[in-house]
Amino acid sequence: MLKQEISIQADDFSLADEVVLLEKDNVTDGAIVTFTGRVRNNNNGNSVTTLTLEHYPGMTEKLLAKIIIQAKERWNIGRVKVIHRIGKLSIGDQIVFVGVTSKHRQDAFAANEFIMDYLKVKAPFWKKEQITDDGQTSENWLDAKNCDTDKADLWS
Amino acid sequence: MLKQEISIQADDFSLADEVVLLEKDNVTDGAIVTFTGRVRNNNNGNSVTTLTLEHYPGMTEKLLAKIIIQAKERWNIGRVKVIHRIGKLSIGDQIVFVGVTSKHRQDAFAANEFIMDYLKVKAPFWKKEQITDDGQTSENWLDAKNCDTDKADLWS
Amino acid sequence: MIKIVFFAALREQLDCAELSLAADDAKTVDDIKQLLSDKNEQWQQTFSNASLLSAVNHDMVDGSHLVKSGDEVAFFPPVTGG
Amino acid sequence: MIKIVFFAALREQLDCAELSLAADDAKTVDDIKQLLSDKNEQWQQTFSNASLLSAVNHDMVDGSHLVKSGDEVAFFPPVTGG
Repeated sequence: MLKQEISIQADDFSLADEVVLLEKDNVTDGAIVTFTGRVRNNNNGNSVTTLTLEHYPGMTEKLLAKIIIQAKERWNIGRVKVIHRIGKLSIGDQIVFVGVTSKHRQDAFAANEFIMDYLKVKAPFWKKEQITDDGQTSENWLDAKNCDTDKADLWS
Repeated sequence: MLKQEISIQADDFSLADEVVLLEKDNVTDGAIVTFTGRVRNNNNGNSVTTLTLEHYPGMTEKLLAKIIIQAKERWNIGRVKVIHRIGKLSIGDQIVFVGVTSKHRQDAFAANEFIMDYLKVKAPFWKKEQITDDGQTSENWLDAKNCDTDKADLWS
Repeated sequence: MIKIVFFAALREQLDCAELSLAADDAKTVDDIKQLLSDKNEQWQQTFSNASLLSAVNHDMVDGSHLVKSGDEVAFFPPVTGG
Repeated sequence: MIKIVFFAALREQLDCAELSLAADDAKTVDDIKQLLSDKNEQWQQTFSNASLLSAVNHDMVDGSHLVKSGDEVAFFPPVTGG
């Protein structure tokens, strides 16, 4: 079955629609785990108003495909979907979705978390925050967090 | 905020509606992890047609509440929802939903998996399968799996 | 009186969902099990299953747990939800 | 020719998204970095950042990776997606 496992898009996505696709004609996989990441209203104590997401077209898709292949080699999973949004996002907006189905819930949980951990440290996305602080608006690129790198290392 | 974290119900549930409730007016939790369990079409090689779920009213709710309290003590999580269906279910039907929000994805993943692992071995639900094998229909209660008990032990 | 309830396969094997015992007849959960086992061969066989679980007032307990009048004591097989 | 692309904070610091180099000028990714650093003080400072990452034809590589004509070489800061 041909299916689109990866989507990099400016448009919003519907968790419900994605889950329908993951479950459709799929009676063997009793477990489905989803992760959804959204824009929070604060980061390091500053008040985030909007977020701009940039990526490296071509490399992003290639890297996410690699991560999915690795996840499938490691765990007994069925279907996978990864969506990452780009462009300007507001507080509460969905940024990222990972959905994994499996016969076994452990595999669905582990593969989903693995994909998110690797996406965080490997996939070429960059976030720029627009911040309002004491009425002043400024912009800055987010720094990578060491804890994300450490967490991805746990899987190796 | 008063909210209904646990629901034992015969009716189906909507993943989308549950996620809306978990995210509503919740701009601090950037991560949401959901688990959905559905009736598979086979178990140990037999062909399952339907499943009947029985529970111990009162004890179920008490136990699930305890599991949620433990998860909140262990991880920095926001909102939690646990739904478990009872009664007669068909292949592909949703059985169980666990949704957890958090500021940090690790906590949302860990708490969700913890709740599912404990629910599996502690919550007083019992499944009876209606099986068709060579045209013969029979019924039998599922045996508990040792691997579930082992997995829950990992958290202690 | 102590209320005794049975679930799932256990309830079907015993063909009984619920019964009552005089509180004076049993001090512990194990005492109740013994009383029920003494009923007849079917009950004895059912209660000889080591994997049987017990709860008192909705909390899991072991056999040495003390029971008193007004308690609800439940017996059931290992759980299989989720 | 080798195509060089820059992303995110790096692109803004350099005020440059893309440029080309003659393939003869550089054997490795480190050679390219050196050439770009030599441009001026701003570029030197930017490329002295040890956390800078590089990719050739969409695969992450280290500085010793060999480059050839037709390659797309990318430089960018640590990623912050998800």
